[in-house]
Amino acid sequence: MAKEKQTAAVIRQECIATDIYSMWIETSIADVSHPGQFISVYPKDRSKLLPRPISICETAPGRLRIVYRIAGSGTAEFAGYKSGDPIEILGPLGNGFPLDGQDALLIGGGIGIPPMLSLAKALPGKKTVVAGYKSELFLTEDFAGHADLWIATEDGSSGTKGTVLNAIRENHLTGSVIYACGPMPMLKAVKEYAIEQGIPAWISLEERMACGVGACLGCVVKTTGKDEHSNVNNARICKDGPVFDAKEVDLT
Amino acid sequence: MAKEKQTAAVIRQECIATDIYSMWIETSIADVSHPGQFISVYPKDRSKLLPRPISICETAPGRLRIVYRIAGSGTAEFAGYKSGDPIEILGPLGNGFPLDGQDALLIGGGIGIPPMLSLAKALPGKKTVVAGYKSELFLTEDFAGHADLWIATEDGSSGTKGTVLNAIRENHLTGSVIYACGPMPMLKAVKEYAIEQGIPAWISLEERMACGVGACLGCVVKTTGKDEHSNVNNARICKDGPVFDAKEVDLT
Amino acid sequence: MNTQVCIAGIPFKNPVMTASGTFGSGMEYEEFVDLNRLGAVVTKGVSNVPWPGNPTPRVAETYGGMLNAIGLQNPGIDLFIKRDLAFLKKYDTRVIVNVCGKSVEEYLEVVEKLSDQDVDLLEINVSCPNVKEGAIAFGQDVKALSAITKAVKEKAKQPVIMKLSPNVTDIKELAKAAEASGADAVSLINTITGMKIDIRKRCFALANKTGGLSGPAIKPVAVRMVYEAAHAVKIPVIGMGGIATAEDAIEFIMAGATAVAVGAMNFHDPYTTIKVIEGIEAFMREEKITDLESIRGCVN
Amino acid sequence: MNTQVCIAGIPFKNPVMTASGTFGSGMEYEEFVDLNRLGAVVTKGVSNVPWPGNPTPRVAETYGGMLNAIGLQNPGIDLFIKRDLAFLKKYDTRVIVNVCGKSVEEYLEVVEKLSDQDVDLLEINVSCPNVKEGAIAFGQDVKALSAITKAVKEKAKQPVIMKLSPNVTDIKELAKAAEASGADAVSLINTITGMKIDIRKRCFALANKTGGLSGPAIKPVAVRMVYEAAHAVKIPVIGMGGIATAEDAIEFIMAGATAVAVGAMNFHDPYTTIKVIEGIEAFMREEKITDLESIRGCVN
Repeated sequence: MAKEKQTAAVIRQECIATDIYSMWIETSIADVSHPGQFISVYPKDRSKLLPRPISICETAPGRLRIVYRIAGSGTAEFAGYKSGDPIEILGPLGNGFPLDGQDALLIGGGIGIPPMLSLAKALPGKKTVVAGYKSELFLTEDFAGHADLWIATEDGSSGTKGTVLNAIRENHLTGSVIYACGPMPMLKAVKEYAIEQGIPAWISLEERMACGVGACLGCVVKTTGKDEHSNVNNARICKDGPVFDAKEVDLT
Repeated sequence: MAKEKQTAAVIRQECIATDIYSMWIETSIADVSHPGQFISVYPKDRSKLLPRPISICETAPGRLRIVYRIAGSGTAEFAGYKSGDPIEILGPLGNGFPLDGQDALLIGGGIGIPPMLSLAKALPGKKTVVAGYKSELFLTEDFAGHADLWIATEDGSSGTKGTVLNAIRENHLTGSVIYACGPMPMLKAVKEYAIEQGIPAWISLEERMACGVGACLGCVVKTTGKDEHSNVNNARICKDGPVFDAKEVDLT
Repeated sequence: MNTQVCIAGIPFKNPVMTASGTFGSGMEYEEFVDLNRLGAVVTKGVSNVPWPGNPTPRVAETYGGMLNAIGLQNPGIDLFIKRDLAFLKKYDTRVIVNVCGKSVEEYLEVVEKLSDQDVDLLEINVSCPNVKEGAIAFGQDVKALSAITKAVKEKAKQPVIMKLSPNVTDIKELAKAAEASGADAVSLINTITGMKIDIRKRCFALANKTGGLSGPAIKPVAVRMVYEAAHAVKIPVIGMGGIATAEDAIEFIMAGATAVAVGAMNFHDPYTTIKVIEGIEAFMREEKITDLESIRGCVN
Repeated sequence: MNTQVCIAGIPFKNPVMTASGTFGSGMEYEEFVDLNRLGAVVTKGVSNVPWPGNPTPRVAETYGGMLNAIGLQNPGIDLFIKRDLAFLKKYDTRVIVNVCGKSVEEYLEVVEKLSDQDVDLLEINVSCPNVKEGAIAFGQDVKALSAITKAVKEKAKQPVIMKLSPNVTDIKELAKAAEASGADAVSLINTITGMKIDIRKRCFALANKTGGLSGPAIKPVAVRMVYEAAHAVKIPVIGMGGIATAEDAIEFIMAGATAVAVGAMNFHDPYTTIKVIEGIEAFMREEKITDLESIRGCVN
């Protein structure tokens, strides 16, 4: 799993929902990556020097897929890439999800849904995916054959009206382990729910990053225990994470 | 002759000598420009904010041609443009050559040769062009039918070995007015020659520029008389020039 | 929608000005910009007599910015009044004249000659890094800044803006000194002193060796200093330093600036001022802001 | 070809170091960079006890640069010695430990604990803009800088580099004070204090409000200050600030730097240090330079 910065090639890209893009990239990083890991993508715009961390949605031999939202002019640049265009990436980064879960409940919110796809494909046994959207759906068909999919939308246009937690409760969904990725309010609610239900939960965090490899200490999260690296209850999301045992991180 | 900054389109581009590129651009600026004027070309690389001033080589209705040398990463970027690519330009800039000369001697050195082409095409009567190169020739065929062409090369591989002045003396070239563009040592020699021969001379200067329109006072040249704008014997090359009466500028 | 701002009792139709030295007196930009739409034209610095400025090269490109060492070349106050002020009179915009000098007396001579002129405010340049005497020396020392501010205020018939240098340890002290000495406003930042070396030719990129760094590269420093100054004084702060877009301008306003100025980016895009003005209006519509004043200094 | 440089009598195989805080202790970069090829690893700042640093967000992107307000998070000197220095011992490179503290006593505690360690030089961080006490306060005042330099020199068993802040009116005064107080070298520049505001969310981009600006955007300021410092003192100057390429490194050397450090660009490209080393060698070949020393300070 040696990390590498490389100029890879875009295989194809499509817009799969408003401001949401799916891009397949030809890269050797695909073959050494693990569900829940991410790559750093570097804009070509030379006024922007920091990479954008983007989670790996799924992989195939020699290629990986990212699904990301346009959040600024850096990701807007990526959205303009065409087949054959070069793309600067560094990866694979982070620890990824532990894959020993059975009867897993996978919870994704918005742009936290994509990493759940590779996880759903990699986990053994029964898998239930709960995906939360504002309104417009994406990636729903990709889960077919890999997991049971339940949907929540804020406006109620599909599935349960409300949050992923509403969908879980309404449909009496459960599992023996939870995996979650999404916005902080969702992660807080998932953590609370997991504790309440006594289910172990792995959550994937995000934060502004600079180096992406654990050197700059830009993207830390408070931890309940003193982690070995920082010696001060500050784990690095890019290196020690992005996946943490929900009990071990302080989300307040 | 209103100046405009616009996104124009590259019609075609070719490399015509080592590091020398010829680019035709589709732009309305072509129709209001004058021989000896220049355009500012803006790199897309957002780390580079200042334009590159490039003289107009020739024009046709709705299109103009620039011939430039790769001098750094900004011009290297331009050299990569393909047919149909957008190009950011501002122009037409500067005053251009006066066109009332008869029996004109046009002297170009290196990348100062291109503006001589539009001048040769625009001037009435007999025209003699003297073009000085290091070794490799370019644009020589373009002058056919517009002027008699004499060549000087530093290594003697074509024409007179030495400078444009060597070629002028060796071939007893003369004229009733001189127009010149090229490196400073050449311009100094031309000015000296013109004074010695009592021939009026118009020379085109270059200097590091920022605004290109006469506001920043970055690109001044010392003048022998107090010019009206600066009130301090400092003419603006981008606005009051780039073409000056050789007698009126101090090239020391 | 109200984009009007007020400095020293004088209303400006909008907060967008030109930074001194980047727009001449507007003559070279009138083909690109309707000067009537600007909040104000701030002229290039003018001194008591014509100044020749520095040798060339005077400008150099840097990463995300540029260095300049023009050295305050200007035609002197007499020609300036006759030509530049006469030109600006044609336009419905505020006129702020930037004043420079090598001694207090030289500044005062210009200030006096402007006293009966159609000028809305004076901006006193005590922060140009590119001339040997005067200028920045007044802007890096609290005592010198106080003295020149008081002297100018005594003579000036127009409100006085002191233009501050970022090349200081503590901008708050300088802003407070200007305020305490009677300045009606402060403007900042002037350029940050920088240097570029041509490693192939083994020489300085600028004939003056050093120059003033401007452009988007320095914006974070400018925003920080505007924020610090705006929290240190009660007089208005005019913010500048790398403004390229309306978003940049709003960043300065949220940091506490009453008005803003577009500088080096005029060279990159002569339409920048107008784009910033239109962009501020668009932002206000999107964010349902009826009065620009309501977001000034809102982040603190 | 000789790329060796010498600081305080200690030879370095080449002049390329890592800037403190941008490279950890090298552990995170060893998969990208053969640490044996570096002139030196300069570690992230270490204090007497573990420091938690600032809340997040701690980093923000700016035009051609970045802001950081990590706040000197570090595991404390004891774990640092046990883990980080043990790690670095495996490599054939110089080790420079960056030392931080909130009081002279805290600095001295770290210096003493390092006295019997396998460390080549100490770099005393008196210029971090992101912690409330100590740090930059020592680096913006001649008296405070002199006092801490003397105190450290008295205790230190290794040569001492004072890392200077650019957030000062006159870098020459600070460099001279460090030299007069016994410093073996100075390194500069640390980051320039900056700020970024998120105008949509109406909040600071950094939890700490301000942060330190680094990256190519600030290179002209860094080159100028290195030039000024190198001409003000006789001790070696280690230059840094926005170095992205070998050309940048050579620019600092021609300005007078004995060695250089790669900082924020490690984040943009983890191979930057090696590319700079190889690029310097290529430049020397092209320009027929046999000894790097021959071009140091050649532009003046």
